[in-house]
Amino acid sequence: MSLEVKDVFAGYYADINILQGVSVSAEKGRITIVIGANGVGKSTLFKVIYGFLKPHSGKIIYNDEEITGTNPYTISKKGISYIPQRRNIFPYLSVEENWEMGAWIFRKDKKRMKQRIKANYERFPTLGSKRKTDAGSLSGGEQRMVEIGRALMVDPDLILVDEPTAGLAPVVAKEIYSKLKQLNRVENKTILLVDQNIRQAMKIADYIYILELGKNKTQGSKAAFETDLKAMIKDWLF
Amino acid sequence: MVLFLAAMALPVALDGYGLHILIIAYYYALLASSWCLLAGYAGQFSFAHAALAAVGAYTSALLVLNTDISPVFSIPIGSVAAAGVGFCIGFLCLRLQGPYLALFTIAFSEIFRIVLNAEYRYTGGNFGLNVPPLFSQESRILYYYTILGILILSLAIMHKIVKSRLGLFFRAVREDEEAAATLGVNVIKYKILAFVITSFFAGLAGGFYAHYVRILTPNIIQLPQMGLIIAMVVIGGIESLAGAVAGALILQLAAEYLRDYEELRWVFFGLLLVITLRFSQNGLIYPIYKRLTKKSEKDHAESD
Amino acid sequence: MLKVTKLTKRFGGLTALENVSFKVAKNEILGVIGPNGSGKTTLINVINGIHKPDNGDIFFRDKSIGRLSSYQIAKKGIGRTFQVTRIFRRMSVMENMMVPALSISRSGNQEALLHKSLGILTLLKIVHLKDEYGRSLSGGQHKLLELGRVLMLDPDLILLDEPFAGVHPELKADLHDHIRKLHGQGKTFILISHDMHSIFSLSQRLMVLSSGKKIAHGTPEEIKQNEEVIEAYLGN
Amino acid sequence: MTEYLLLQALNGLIIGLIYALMALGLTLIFSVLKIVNFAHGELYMLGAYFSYYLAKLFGFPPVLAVLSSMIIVFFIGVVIEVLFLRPVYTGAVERKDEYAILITFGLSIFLQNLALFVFGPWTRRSPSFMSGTTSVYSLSISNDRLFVSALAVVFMIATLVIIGRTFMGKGLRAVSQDREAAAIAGINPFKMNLLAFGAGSALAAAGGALIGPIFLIFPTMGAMPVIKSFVIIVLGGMGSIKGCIIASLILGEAESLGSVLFPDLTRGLAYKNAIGLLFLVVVLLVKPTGLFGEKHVRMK
Repeated sequence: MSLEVKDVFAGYYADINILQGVSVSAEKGRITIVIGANGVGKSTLFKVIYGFLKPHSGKIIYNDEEITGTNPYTISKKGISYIPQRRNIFPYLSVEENWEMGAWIFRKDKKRMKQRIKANYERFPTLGSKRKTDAGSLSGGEQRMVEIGRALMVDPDLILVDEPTAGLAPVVAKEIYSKLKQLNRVENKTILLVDQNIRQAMKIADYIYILELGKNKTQGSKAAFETDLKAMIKDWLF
Repeated sequence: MVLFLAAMALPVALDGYGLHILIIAYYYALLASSWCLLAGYAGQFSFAHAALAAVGAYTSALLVLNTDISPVFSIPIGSVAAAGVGFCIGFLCLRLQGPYLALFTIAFSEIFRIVLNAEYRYTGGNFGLNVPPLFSQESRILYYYTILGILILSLAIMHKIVKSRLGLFFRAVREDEEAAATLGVNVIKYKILAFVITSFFAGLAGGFYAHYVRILTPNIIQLPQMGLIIAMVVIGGIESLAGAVAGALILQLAAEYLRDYEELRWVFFGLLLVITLRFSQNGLIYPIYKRLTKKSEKDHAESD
Repeated sequence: MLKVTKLTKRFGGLTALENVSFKVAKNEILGVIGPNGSGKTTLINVINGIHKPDNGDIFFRDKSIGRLSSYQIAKKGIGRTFQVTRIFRRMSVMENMMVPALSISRSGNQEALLHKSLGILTLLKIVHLKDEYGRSLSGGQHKLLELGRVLMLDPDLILLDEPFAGVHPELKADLHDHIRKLHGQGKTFILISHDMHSIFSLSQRLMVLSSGKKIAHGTPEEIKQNEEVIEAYLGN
Repeated sequence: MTEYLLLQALNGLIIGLIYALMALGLTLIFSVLKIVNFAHGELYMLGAYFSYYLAKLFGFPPVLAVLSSMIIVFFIGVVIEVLFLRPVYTGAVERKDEYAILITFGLSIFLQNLALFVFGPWTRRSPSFMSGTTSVYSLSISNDRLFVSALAVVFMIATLVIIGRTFMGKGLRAVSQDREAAAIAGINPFKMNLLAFGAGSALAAAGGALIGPIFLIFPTMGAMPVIKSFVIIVLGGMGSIKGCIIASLILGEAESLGSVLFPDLTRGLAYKNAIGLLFLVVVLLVKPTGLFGEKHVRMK
């Protein structure tokens, strides 16, 4: 067991719980996806895990250690990276500088930093020619790659990914999903993915959680859902 | 009521100097309370208030000097001029918020001060402008009652505004412009109106001041002047007219009382301002007053 | 009552609404659904004047309101609530209520308005909080106060943006009741919600947005059968 | 006439450099904390006094006095940040923009009066860095002015290198561009606040310490330069470092030459200070992002 979210209640007001008792776990080596209609609290879930929002109750446990309410800048040291939904590159830093920032917590170790940056260029060869370009002037898909690369700098065990392809063209989206899959299958990263692009996310998933209005609705391995996606959508939509 | 009677009776007990101190204190009280209406109620943190007082002061003074008009008429004209300038600032600053508004109003004040300095042929520049007095006889008591009257009347009007629809809209705009607009409040109109009204009172204070001290220099616009007004309002309580008035009176009188300590008193006031801001955003005087009145209400209830 | 024609709204390179047209009849509840980022909130923002449309127009009672400011639209009788409530925090509940009351009736009898707002607060069960500051209220109370504030405008059309998000089941049931009651009094609603049970049970007609486009409209039953809607929720 | 113009242009350059130093500090603070520091002029004043006393009383060599004074003011800045500005980021105050304006303005009043009380109202002059004058063709400039300009350039370049090239500097820029993303990357934004406010304060102090031997030192000496810095950061675009340097040089020249070219000399001198302010007003009204600004930032 890598990450465990246990019965979390959370929201921005004391009496308004966007999450109303959500439990999710991301098992080591798997791609776990969380889906549900918009507003069911998928992004809120990540904000809680990464310490941007303190839950009203419930626990977050990572590798047997409770990390509920830990600061975001401390959590990255524990081997968890986070790629939020909204654009979150440093637009006026170059691609390479963006990645250097991802190495902040081991900034003294230049050798390791160089290595990790090199690994990123291998993962994202298209960025090789743009190392000095301001990240803000890249295309949407390239910006996502910069973000994924930055999240990989610390060599995390677990990556939280929030709607990685929102607003991207379908072709680009496909590429991003294949990168995520590669990270999992080749580099053995554990991934917890929250997505609205159900069809694509399903393709790379190992285990699926479905939320409804801030609560768990169903969960199961991929095989359990694959047969009839449409029936599943209908089921939780209507 | 008690305060009012005391204010009416005070001249009997005071000498000329004491009266002078009070007159100046009332002048500041008018500036502070009108800035409180602008910043505390309407949420427009303008640094041009002292400059608007100067608009009133110089307009009135120059009118009297260059035409044969009596100060009785020129002071209101000066106030209207200040209101007009306030309108322009309000209109220009509609889109500016927070630090941008502060910077704009500081720049406006400085430019105005520089113009007053540079056009010394008309304004007397740094040497000062000799202004004819408001009254022909040398009587502090007359000035005292005049400014007291102006202050009380202005406060009554401002109090009325605060309690009215206008004051309610000022506060709604301060809290959330967009939400106020969706509830039918014409945000642009009330933002500008806040500048116009409060500038009028600033101009009124300035006009009286000019014809009382009888010498005007551009220094009345300097930032420390604005700092003093802000300190009075913040220490008094930024969301209360009474607090602002109390802040002005107390600070001004304390400054007099602590005269022997010279600069140290200003250090103390500066520190007080910073500490108030940091720890009690409702000011120092207002919460104390609230507590006292609450207590007396309770006593009242118990005795019933 | 409300007619929207070929509405388009862009933010920089992003097209939030594209050629959206629809009508809302008097005393109807129109539900709007769609995946995240489909332009639902933008639609409300444009109707109520927070954003100006780049193209197309909006007609309220056959008069164009597309170029009017928010406050003018409010005075014409369109009220709205916000997804994240926007209460005047340093004003009392009663003062919050009086802002719209006084904005529509300049000379209105203050006494009558106070009476009216007390009535609404009583209906919403928050009258005991009338002298509390907005900031000291809970999230659920904010939702109720916001609804109460809108009612003080006496609007014919009410736009509700995610009124049920995160609220207690009891409060949700209360909100349902309030909406039904107001509907019974002749009010028209546009309701955005991701709470499918609520929106299907309250709305008479539904409109589905996806990526800023209107992809379907019809009765709840029709929408449930619409393959395109399900496709939209599946992603590409 | 040309000689006079040239001399004025040179003076403009020197003044522009001092403005640039100060405004650089202000812009650094704004870009990271999103706060306009209205007490910046007082930090400049403190820098001048500390440097003066270190040189006069303790016999520090002038350059060392300048550096030490920067370090002292750095820590004063750190203390101010922790005590008064931290609440803006922890959610302890409700109206952040207004609080930040009033608290820094309040600090400026406090520090100014404290200086008046401690140092007295008299004017002073720091010991000179280098005596004599240098003549180039028919222009003669005091060595002090040359030295000060050189040192200002050195400080400026050092700042640019630190912000542009070092890891710490990139971290500062990262926080200024996206606070949340920086936190996700493991950067503690609170530490960066401290660093930015401290360094910004030290730059103001450098300006004050350098001006000491050329102009006079007195408690309200910061009042004018701070307004110039406001002009510069607005002109250059709030938070833009490149814009800040260009704008300071433009301002320095515009003032020096503008006053000369004004037909009526006495009024020309008087209006010198208004030129920049007019720039500020116009820029705020027409293009609030400034001439070189990257984006319009307002703290939420």
